[in-house]
Amino acid sequence: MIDSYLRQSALDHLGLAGRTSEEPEKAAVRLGEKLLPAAVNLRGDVADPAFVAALREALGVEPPSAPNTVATNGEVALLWLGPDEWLALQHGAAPEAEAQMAAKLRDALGDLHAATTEVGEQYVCIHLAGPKAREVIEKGCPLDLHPRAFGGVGHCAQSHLSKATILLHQVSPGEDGEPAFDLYTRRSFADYLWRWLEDAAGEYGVAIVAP
Amino acid sequence: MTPRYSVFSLLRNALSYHENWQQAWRSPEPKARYDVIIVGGGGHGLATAYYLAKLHGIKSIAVVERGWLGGGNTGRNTTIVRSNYLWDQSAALYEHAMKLWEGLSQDLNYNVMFSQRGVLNLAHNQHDLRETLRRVNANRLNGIDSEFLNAQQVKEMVPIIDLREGGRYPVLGASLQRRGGTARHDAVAWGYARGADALGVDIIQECAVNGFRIENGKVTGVETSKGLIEADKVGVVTAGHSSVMANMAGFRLPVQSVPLQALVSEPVKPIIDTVVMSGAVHAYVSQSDKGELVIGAGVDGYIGYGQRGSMQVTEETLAAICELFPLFRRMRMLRQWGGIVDVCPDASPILSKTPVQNLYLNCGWGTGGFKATPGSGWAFAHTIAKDEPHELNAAFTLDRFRTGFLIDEHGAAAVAH
Amino acid sequence: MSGYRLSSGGQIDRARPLSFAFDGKRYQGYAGDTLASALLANGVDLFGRSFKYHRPRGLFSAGVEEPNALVTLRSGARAEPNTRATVVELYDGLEASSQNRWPSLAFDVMAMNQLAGPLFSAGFYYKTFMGPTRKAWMLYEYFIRKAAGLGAGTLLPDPDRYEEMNAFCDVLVVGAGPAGLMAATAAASSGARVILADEQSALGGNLRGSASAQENLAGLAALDNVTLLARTTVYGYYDDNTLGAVERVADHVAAPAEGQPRERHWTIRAKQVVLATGAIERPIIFGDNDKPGVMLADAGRLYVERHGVAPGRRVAVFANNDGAYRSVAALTTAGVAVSAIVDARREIGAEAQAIAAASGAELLLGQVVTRALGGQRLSGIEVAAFDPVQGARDGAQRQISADCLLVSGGWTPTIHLASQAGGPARWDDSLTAFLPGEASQPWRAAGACQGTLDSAACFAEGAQAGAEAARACGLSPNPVSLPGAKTEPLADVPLPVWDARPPHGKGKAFVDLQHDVTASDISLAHREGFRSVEHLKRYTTLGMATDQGKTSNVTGLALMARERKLSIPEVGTTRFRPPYTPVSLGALAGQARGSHFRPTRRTAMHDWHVENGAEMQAAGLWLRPRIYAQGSETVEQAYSREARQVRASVGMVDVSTLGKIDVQGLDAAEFLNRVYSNGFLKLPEGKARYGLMLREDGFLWDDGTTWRLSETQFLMTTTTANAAPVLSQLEFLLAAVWPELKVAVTSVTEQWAGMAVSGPKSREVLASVLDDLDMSNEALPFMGVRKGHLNGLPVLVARLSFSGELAYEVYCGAHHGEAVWSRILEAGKPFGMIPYGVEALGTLRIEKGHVAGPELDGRTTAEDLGLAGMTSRKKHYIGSSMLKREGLTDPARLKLVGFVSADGGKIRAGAHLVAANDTSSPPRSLGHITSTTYSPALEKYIALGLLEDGPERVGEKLVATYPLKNIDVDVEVVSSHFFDPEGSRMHV
Amino acid sequence: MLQITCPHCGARAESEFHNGGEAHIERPKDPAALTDAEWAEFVFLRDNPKGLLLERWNHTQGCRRWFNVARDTVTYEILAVYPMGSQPPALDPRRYV
Repeated sequence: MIDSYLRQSALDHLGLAGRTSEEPEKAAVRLGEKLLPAAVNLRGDVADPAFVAALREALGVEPPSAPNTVATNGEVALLWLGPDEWLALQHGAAPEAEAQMAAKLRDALGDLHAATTEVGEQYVCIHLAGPKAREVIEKGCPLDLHPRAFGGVGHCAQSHLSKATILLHQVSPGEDGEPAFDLYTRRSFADYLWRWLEDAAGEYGVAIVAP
Repeated sequence: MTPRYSVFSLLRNALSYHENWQQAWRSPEPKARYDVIIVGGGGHGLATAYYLAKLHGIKSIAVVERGWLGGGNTGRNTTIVRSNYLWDQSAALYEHAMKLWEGLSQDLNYNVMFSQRGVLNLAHNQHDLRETLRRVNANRLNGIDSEFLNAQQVKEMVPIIDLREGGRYPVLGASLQRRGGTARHDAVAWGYARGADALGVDIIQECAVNGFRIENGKVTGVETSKGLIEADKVGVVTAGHSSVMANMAGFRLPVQSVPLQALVSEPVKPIIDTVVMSGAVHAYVSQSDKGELVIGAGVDGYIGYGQRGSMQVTEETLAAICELFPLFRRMRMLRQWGGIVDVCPDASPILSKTPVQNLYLNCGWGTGGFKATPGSGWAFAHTIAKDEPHELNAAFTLDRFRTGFLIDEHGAAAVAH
Repeated sequence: MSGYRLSSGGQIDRARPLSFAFDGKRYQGYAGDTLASALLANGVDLFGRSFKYHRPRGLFSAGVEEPNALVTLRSGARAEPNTRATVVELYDGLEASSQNRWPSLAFDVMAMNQLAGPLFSAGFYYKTFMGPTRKAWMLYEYFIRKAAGLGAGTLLPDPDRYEEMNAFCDVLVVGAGPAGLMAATAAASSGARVILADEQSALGGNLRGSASAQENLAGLAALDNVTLLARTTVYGYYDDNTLGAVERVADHVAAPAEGQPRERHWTIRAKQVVLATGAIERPIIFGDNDKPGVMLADAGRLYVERHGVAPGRRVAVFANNDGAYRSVAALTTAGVAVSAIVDARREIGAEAQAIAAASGAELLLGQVVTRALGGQRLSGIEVAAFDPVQGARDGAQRQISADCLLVSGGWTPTIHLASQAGGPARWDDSLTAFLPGEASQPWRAAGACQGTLDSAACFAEGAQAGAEAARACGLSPNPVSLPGAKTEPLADVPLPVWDARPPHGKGKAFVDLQHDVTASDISLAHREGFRSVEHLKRYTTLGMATDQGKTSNVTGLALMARERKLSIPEVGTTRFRPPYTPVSLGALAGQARGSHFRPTRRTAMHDWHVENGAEMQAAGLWLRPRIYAQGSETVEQAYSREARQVRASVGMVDVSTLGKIDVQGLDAAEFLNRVYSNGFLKLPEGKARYGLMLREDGFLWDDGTTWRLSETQFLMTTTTANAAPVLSQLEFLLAAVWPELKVAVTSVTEQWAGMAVSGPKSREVLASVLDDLDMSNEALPFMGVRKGHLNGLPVLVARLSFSGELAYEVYCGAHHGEAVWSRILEAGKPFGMIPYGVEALGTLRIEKGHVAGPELDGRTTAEDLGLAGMTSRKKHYIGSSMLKREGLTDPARLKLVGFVSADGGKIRAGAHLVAANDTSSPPRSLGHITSTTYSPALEKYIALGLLEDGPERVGEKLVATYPLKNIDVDVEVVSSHFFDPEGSRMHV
Repeated sequence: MLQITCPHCGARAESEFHNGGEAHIERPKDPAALTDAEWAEFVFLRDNPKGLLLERWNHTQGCRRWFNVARDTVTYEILAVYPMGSQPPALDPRRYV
């Protein structure tokens, strides 16, 4: 039934699909949107085995307790947001996935003191890759993205890029000199942030891709 | 007897190669006691001493200053003068200051270069417009000159402004106070100092106050780096350091001392003839007589006595300024500095008696102190001389935070300067 | 005409001639020239006019310290006034013009100021221009402003772009001279992340072009842990080792390439910093020392060695230290005649003597230059015997002809950054200079900036500083080999000579060339009591010019010390503030330009609104539909139509911008009960309640409805403006005040798209699109909340009314916002359903007397707004304790009432209320109009306002006065509930 | 530009944080027992010291957690970071005049 409706990303109006580049490898920065991830915000006590077990049962992943790290089973990723907070993320899932994930979690958590909130529809995921991807982010974000400081793949951090709050997740190491990041922002800021990124990448050469 | 300044005295002295000018003020050693000691040798403190001597016939007055006079916020502000405040009490106080400004150079026989070039407060959205119109009408009902300009009229008055039609922060209009403008900040301190000195006030620089002598609830003297100085009455006018002083006197204040930054550009030929302020984007600009663009920023969001603030605050201010005046991008920042401003929760000052008898407090001017200098000194002098506030400052008590009679000047006064 | 291009030498590319223009006249230079060197090579000696006296001025230096040679570079939108010709890299087609002169540089009418010179003493303007009338100053000011101000800024918007970069490193090295190069090399050897920045067009400083520097730089460039930044000025040292730098990416070309920024602003966060910022030569002052042709000695050397330009044909040298002899040697090597060397010292070292002898110049020891001769340029100098104690002697002056005088008064270490991040500068008596004080942040200085002028020593110091910095980062540097540099026998220890004038010397002696501050101005400042350094600067404007006193501050201090009979350190030094050299405002503003300045937040239905004719209006960062104008409708016509249609049938408004907070946990109800002024404990599941939030001081803060979705879960809504502040406040209360409460709050503002469906037909419309909800009054009563589906899509439906009509709020997942919005409108077609904007939203709520932003302005209490009933007496909550203070219960407080105009005419927002019989002028304000609208329901203008004893005045006739336009409207005070006060319509 | 070490996320730029004013201001446990003056003291009166200040910060652009910071208000040096609800570490109570 839902399919009878149009699910719209907050970047829909930019018609990115129609602007994808023929030869992205020529650009130093590749920009694209990873459409409509499912996401559930989780609160709970990682020191409580029952909480950890519930997440393992519902998602097949345990919440990472190390700050700014990501645990994943290839399908669902748990991004650390705070000492008692995580974001459960799933890309390329069916529209119902988010509600189902949340339901599974609520069942598993039972009456533990924990909170489960569906938040996928307030995020937009922008994917940046390429030899200059890091520089583009560093133009507006006060995070040190050098592998030595950021930690490389499997690490995430919340910060701001220019005037928008972001959640940054490094998804490719870039030993090949081509690191890749998933950058999450609130949907109302997506248009602003996309334009900012495309403009900031301009001096290096930018290609729009469908990641 | 201090000789008068005039073009003739200038000519006369020119002929003698300026060898015969007298010092603008003496540098006396402190006496053992004074009738009144003013702590703080900034504009407000010196003005207080001047009016105490001039209007209240008090003979024995000292101003003690820890550094050099005028070295605090008096010498660090962006010199804007206006009186178009929202509430009756504020309007009355600032308008009284405005009237004193209008004759100050002549009164002090010192050119403070009070330039009534007009002050514009821009409105960028419907909310701004509503508040602006309310304030303009309130000003008029308080007998304060206040006009409203639509976008086109703003453009005519400030041709270099970008109205940003359709932009994020379009200029929809502005309030204008033509009698507002700027003055030469150092000259205000020096003029009051010279005037007070001529009336016998001892101005004691490089004299830090380390404590107050308080005997059964009554202040009787000031402990300074030059020893104890006794006094019947003590007025504290130390802006950012008010809490430090209050702490020495044994009470606390509803005040936070935060960094406020400003900067000037290299001098260029006249390019903007009025003062332009924007509350929505926290920026204000005018051009000094020397040709420097004088730009003020918002305050930092934390307590700081370092007379410096964060880079990001300056960057945000300049982004705003360059949006309104895109042609400023190629001009250059020449100097950048910070002051320590004492901010009250209701963005209004405290001009009041204190829990300590005969100890009086003048603080909380936040980012708006300079424009009030003459009125503040005038009213504070009255409060000290009569041991009770003048009706102009009756509402600006320390007690209002208990009673709830706040004078909330947030927002409606644009950037609260 | 005295400067000329040497037939060989210099680091210029003679194969690449460049054509350029100064004041419209075309010249030729070479790649590697600066504008200054190229003009000098073309024999130009008049570069500018001074600020106050408009005296002719020539080239004084070869770097950023230049006080005289300020030009306007480029033209049109890219014109840059006050640009130092000495730092402008020459490019083909460069255009520059002189400033502050009229009609021409050679003939400047304002030079008349010199006649009035005696009047223009320091601070003269404070002493006059005070009459005849109070307003007279405005007239004087007009002319003073015109006369002041150096160059003219462009009037066109800057076409160039500026970029920012956040950079992190282990070691930042500022300055790429001998010390800096070695520091970077040593630090990099440890694998540290190193940034090496230098303001010049190429790295190397004094070693520029040398083989050792090239080798060194090549080595560094090859390392991926090293970033080399030429043309980059580190201008400011901020807290926590954050430094600001500006990279001039494209200032050395006519215009930036496509997409290329003109400048890039770097915010560098370094673990350790090495300051290798060098030193700047300073002059000795004497009579008419501002004559074109008088130049710093080292500048003369640089023009010869770097640009292959001779500064003059008959060059004289005036020194008090050996430094100047490097210049003599350079000139001799290049075949430039040095006619005389005047040295204040009675003896000089063997090396210096050898250089002097080799130059063939007459060597005058124990003598000084007392005066410069000539008209618009130097023609000669007067020389007199000098005694270290008495100074120069009056009497028999010998004259020596010269067209260029190279002056060296010793070196002033560049301690600006050190001073910004450290304690007071340290005075060194042997160097007669200030050195860096104690570091208050992790930096170390190396080389000339801490008084080490010998190259070999600079190499060693640099290497050591770099290694120490790396170690401080926990890394282990390797030893580096130092370039072979012979320790120079030249000693730079100067004989203290500041003012070489004899007691009755002639001519003005300039301390600050750009601001025309003379030695006698400093005496005057002292005489009048302006003796502290800050007073001296502010009264005389010494060091306040665009060169920030780089060549004048120390001399000024020395002269004040002489007046006060104190030592220089006793007089003190001024603290340096950023920037080291002026920084363009554009670079600091960076990318925050146009649509990047502030975000524009868009709701899920944004595009629909725009496509359907909405006029969008800012609400904070959001854009919301104001009206959906049809044809040529005015705003008033549009909102009236929209509001009318809502009451007549049904309409829908986008309320997505309201803050939404998911409140979960066992103690959720208890928590809400403490933050709202009204009760929430007993709110049943499936019900919503309107709540008030107070500030701790008792004033109203925010309002909204909160929906109980389950025993332990609530959905709180806030006003658009307070969405973020309320969330922060809730988080704060849970973290700091009631940590024991088991509650979690999460923002879901953007998870949900929200739309309010209002009007008598709203039930029918929704019933027709919702799959599974019984919309009957029984099943979904007023304030009821239900979960349902719309074509299978989960939605939340709450029966709330802000308009006084039967109304519902429908929330759906944001991805479907536009789809659901259009689907509901489609279903509403048969009823003539319309979208409405915030204007009509306002009209509807004003007709009902509901308060909003204009009334909730942070200055009102619940009682003021007739909401006292919502402040519980039975419980404690945030704000309850201070609610009853006299200031908040004062009967004289302004209270909310309604107003209707007597003749149905317009009541303006911002109008003030005065008594009808108040004849005083101006009349006393009894309050003001907060919200106003034309009411289609009542078919007249109505308004809400705050009025002294408002409720007691209902029925009274007042005047709504609008002094701005001299409009007075007779109004009647009425209840704020204009329409359907019983609320019958929304309960159907 | 301060670098503040969030106890959870590590050292971050000042622009990610929001200052929440003086720390250890205990909200009265028995609200009814206080006079207006005592309430005014709790709500408005602050030490505003020139020197060592214990204050609250929120990592608004990061983990959104509140924490306490001991900072020198003259040098802006951060002397300690410690969690909400815990007592400040022993520090030399710097005061400048």
